[in-house]
Amino acid sequence: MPVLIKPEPFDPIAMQAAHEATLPTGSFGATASFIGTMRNVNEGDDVIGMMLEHYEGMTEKELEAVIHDAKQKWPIDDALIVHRVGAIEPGQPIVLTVVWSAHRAAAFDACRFLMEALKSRAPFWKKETLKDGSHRWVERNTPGY
Amino acid sequence: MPVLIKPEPFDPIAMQAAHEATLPTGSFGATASFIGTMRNVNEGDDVIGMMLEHYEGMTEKELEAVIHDAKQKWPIDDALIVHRVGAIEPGQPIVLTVVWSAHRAAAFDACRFLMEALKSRAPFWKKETLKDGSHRWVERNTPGY
Amino acid sequence: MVDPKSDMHMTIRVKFFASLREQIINPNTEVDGSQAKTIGDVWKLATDVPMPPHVLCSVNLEHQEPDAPVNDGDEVAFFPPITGG
Amino acid sequence: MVDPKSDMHMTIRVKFFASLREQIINPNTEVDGSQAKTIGDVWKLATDVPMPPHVLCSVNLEHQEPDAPVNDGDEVAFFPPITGG
Repeated sequence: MPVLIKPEPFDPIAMQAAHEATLPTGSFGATASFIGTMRNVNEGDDVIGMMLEHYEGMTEKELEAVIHDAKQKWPIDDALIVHRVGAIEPGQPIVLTVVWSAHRAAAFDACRFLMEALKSRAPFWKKETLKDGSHRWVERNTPGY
Repeated sequence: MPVLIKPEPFDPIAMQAAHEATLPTGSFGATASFIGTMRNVNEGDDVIGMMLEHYEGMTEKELEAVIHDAKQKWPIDDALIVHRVGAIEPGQPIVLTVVWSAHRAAAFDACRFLMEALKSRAPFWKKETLKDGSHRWVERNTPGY
Repeated sequence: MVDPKSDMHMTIRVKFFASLREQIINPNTEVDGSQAKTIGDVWKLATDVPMPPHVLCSVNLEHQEPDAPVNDGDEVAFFPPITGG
Repeated sequence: MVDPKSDMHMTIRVKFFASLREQIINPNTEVDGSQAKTIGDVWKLATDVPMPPHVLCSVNLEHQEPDAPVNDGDEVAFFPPITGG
């Protein structure tokens, strides 16, 4: 159940496929995945770039704890979290969460749980660069439910 | 917002990537996807194959209606449904639903809605082949919530 | 079976799917539209058995209840609970 | 700042992240562990300003409340609400 922090752009779909290839064929029936991608607009303003900061060590630990908690709550076969850090451009993926399970209810619930728990617990911070060259810290996340 | 019925095996991840490539960069922030895969066990029995029947014409119409309804309920940028029919082997994908949206709540909700609505409305029927060579129709779906 | 010389516009096409297709032996795949007011009437004209519980129905590719009206030229289908996805 | 000749085991390392790192000018990145019983004490030893509302804290990579105890050798971090994902 890997957790990966990526300082360079990553292809979430390729990573999902590569991890899935390590699982036994026919063992899981449901795969729920979520990809967060950087938009070129936030709160009505044009955004041209973003710096994503994290707390090395604690971030990985929290992401692993999030997966651990999901495993306690749902019968899941495997899970994957990938999160980008560093300088990000609009259109680039920021985060990937994937859950493989026998049935869809657990896959959907656990995948969404990973995202919400990650957003409330894992220390990441976004600083946006606007079109006029100014910078601002993102102060809160949008609601997840 | 395409709906595709596939009589041959398909690669859900490649189809998600290919459709995403047609969307404007930076326009969406959230992609939720679900893949249903044929398992090699169902209700405690070893399953070695499945025949998936559909009602040509009505199935496509219902899938399009499901996407239409999702668009009425959530602000979504695009959606994709792919569903396999015909002779299927364990490990092969059966269904893919993907929703692209600005924010994650709409993407998660709409993606799950597509699956639940599809399972209650779109005419598909599964007939399993068990390890001993016998056949049985699947009589009901597992609960989705 | 319908007389092949009858006006085709006076028939209702009938389809059965999945386990129902296997269970209903030699149904009529066309019935006389002038004798059927509802989907339930179509079932009676097409088969020799009572409609089982939980059978789903459609008219012209739309889900309908068994008491829904039918018209000449319609396509009526009967099928078991659906199990896709 | 801590006397560099002091025993390293008697210090608590202090980190600030994101907007807090930009706002807190020249904080102490090590404080004397013998003078700090809680995270709140560490803040007071490390900065000249009151702790803003909504600041989050951790000790040794675990989320903690400001009244949580600290010990020599701990790593204490302060950061604004997190905005990943």
